[in-house]
Amino acid sequence: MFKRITAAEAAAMIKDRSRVAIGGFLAVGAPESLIDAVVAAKTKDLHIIVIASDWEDRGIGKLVANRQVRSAQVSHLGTNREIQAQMNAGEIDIELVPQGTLMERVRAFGAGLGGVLTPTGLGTVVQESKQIITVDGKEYLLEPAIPSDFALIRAHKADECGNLVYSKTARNSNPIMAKAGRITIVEVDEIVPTGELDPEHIVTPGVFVDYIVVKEV
Amino acid sequence: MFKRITAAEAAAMIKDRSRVAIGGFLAVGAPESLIDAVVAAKTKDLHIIVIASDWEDRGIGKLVANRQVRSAQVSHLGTNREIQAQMNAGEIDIELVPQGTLMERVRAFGAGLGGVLTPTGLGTVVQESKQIITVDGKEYLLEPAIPSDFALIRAHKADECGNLVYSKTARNSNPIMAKAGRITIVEVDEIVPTGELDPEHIVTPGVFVDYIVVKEV
Amino acid sequence: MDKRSRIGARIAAEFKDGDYINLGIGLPTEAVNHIPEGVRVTLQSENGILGTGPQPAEGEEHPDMINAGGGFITANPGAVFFDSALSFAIIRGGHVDVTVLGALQVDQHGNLANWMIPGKMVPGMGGAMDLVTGAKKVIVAMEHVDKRGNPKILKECNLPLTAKGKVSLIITDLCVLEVTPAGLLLKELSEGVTVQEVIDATEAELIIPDELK
Amino acid sequence: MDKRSRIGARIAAEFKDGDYINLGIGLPTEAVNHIPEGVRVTLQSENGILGTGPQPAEGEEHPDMINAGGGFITANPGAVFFDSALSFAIIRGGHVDVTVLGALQVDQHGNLANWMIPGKMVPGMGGAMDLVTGAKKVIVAMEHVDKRGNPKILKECNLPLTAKGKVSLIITDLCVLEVTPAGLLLKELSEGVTVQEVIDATEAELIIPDELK
Repeated sequence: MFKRITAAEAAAMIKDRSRVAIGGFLAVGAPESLIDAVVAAKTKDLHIIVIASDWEDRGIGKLVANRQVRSAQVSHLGTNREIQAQMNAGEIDIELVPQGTLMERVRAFGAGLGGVLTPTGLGTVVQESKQIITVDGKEYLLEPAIPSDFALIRAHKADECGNLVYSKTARNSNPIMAKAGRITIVEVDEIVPTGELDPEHIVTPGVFVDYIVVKEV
Repeated sequence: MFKRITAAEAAAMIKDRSRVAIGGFLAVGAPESLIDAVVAAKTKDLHIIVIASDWEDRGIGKLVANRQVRSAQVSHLGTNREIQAQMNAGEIDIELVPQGTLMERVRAFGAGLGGVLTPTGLGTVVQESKQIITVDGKEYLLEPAIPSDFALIRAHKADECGNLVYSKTARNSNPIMAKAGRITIVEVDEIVPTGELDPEHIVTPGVFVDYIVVKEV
Repeated sequence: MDKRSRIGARIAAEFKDGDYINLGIGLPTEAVNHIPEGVRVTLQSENGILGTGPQPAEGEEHPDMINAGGGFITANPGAVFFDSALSFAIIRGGHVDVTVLGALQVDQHGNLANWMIPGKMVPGMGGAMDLVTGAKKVIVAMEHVDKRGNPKILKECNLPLTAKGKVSLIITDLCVLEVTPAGLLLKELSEGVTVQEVIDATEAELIIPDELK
Repeated sequence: MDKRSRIGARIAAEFKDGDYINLGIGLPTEAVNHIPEGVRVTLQSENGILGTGPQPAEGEEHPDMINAGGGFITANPGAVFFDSALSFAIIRGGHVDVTVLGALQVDQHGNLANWMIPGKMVPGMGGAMDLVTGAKKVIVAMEHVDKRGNPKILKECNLPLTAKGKVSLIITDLCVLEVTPAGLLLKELSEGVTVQEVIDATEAELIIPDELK
């Protein structure tokens, strides 16, 4: 069962060098209160796992601008000049991962799987140093699960059992990362009484949720 | 976009020796109208993919009793003496697959993946003839995707775009198999006007649905 | 209390407030009737529900509401329905705190066999292999000996395994055994049962702590 | 019609009634303004929506409603929201009928490069590698030459590939090219464009059918 905490308390749990999966797509669905708290906590040398590097002043861009990110697994940097500059200067290690592959690798960790076989990236630089496995006459890349110490995600509502629903395209990577954190911390708009969310409509069961923060920004 | 057909028309598409993934768990959520139509069509030598072998007179048990099944990938036979008898007599080939592994292998096919790495079955007969892969110091079995020609599934409601919602624990394997059929045929209680299902609550998007049959039994 | 209730109560004593629990068919389900006051647990059934409630009253059964054993269930407030892939992501991903299963055999290495007797009975493993592989704590709950009085707690399982070295606790009508790196530790005796009775009914070597000698 | 509209209309002419379509950022999205009457298509955006509707009126934007390019969108009746794993199961699983993407380079083997220029620009592949790998039909839509007038349609891509041999049609301001096992087949010329102009603007060898000679 989850515990309700503040964003600052959440940030205090995250130590330097933690591996942190962060929800959102171009900062839509990003847990901004949690990110702000991590910025305030000045946590260093984070490894982040995120779909895109967002903007300099939104989403995980704030962590990059504050030079708290040592490395990242990410599929797209195009909207954030700062992360590209830090990458070119050798200050941040970037593993570019195709978006679908990134989602499967994160999902795999949450589901207790060691990885998946995907055709995506065959014949490209993505396959460098990866094992190629043939199944049923077709080649696939072996893509290992991506572990994370913390998942920081954004949902719309939680009930008192920690069950979550999302809002429109702000859902994106959040339900996947929710399942994949060793510790999952969720930022929500509100916590509603149990029974208010229909058992058929809940996207993320509370079993995956460790802490909930009601949004502060 | 899906086409609405009858159960008999659906059964007529399924040729002898087809590989058919069939939804349901102990026949709850099984597409009984579709199964009855396949029984009536006397289709032979089917390969079926199903969580459990149900009962002699419910779910896929009816296909087994009618001797239409040549082989099966299944996790549990305990409720169906007939399938055990046919297996012991060498009349049906059974691959027993752990339930979670079975779901991931079916999901993988639908998601265009070649397979997954799972720890389940390590140190058991399940690992016989399977490749063992080490990721991050931990061993996993390489479990290949399970292809299917048809998925026969059961949902509660469809809208006119083919979007699906399910009923309670009758959901089980149905959304997974819906995504995994080369041709997916869905049996529903009713087709409702588009707009009646909330975009946040739809479990299976219509993109996966080829044919819909309104239940006949 | 009869034998089944005693085992059920002993299982339930392992549950902590807030735990997510998966109970196998048969004897393990007896635990739900003995959950201690102040301990709230959430029951998962691998066919696709978290928050399984009590059996419905006769006539109140819903055809789409079953547990993994096929029995009719209800849903508690806060329950969630999901598909089988998510259900096993919960299980394999290590989010189930305790799973309790029956056994044909269990051995001193924590190996479990509970899904087939070659040439005789092949029900299949269903979700058991994933449960035993993924759950944080695996408890075996069973009668100490089989119907013919033969030991089920062995030096080495000789039936096909469900999983290797995953069992941590064995609760029977006679006693409670903990699987330790050194072997099976006799933790508790049921009322009226002697150490010698347990030893006689067990093939595996037992570690007997001084306070029970 | 201006150049962009012409390309958009030509892309849209490839759509069939009932198709599920994913359009890349930029030029490809121009196609939505030219979908032929009687053709109903469903647009997917890989961040997690099927049934993307038109851009909202100013002031009507919802902060949680964007497409994969970050632009505000609406949802058509029958739309569905889902997570990114399901979104890419749709894509990688072969359920997208047509994807249309821009290119830095494309070659006569159907190879595509559109995600990085080493040492210069590394935006990342985003969802493009999965789209090109999984979609039933991959169309490249772009200006025939780059801003300096250099060919982008090459014998062999020299930038890092997005995927190997997956492109089947190239639609530019000058012409339409089909990728065939024998090479690039000139299918159509834009109004007022000569075969020689296409040849001059293309590094790859072209197969010129008699009727265009």
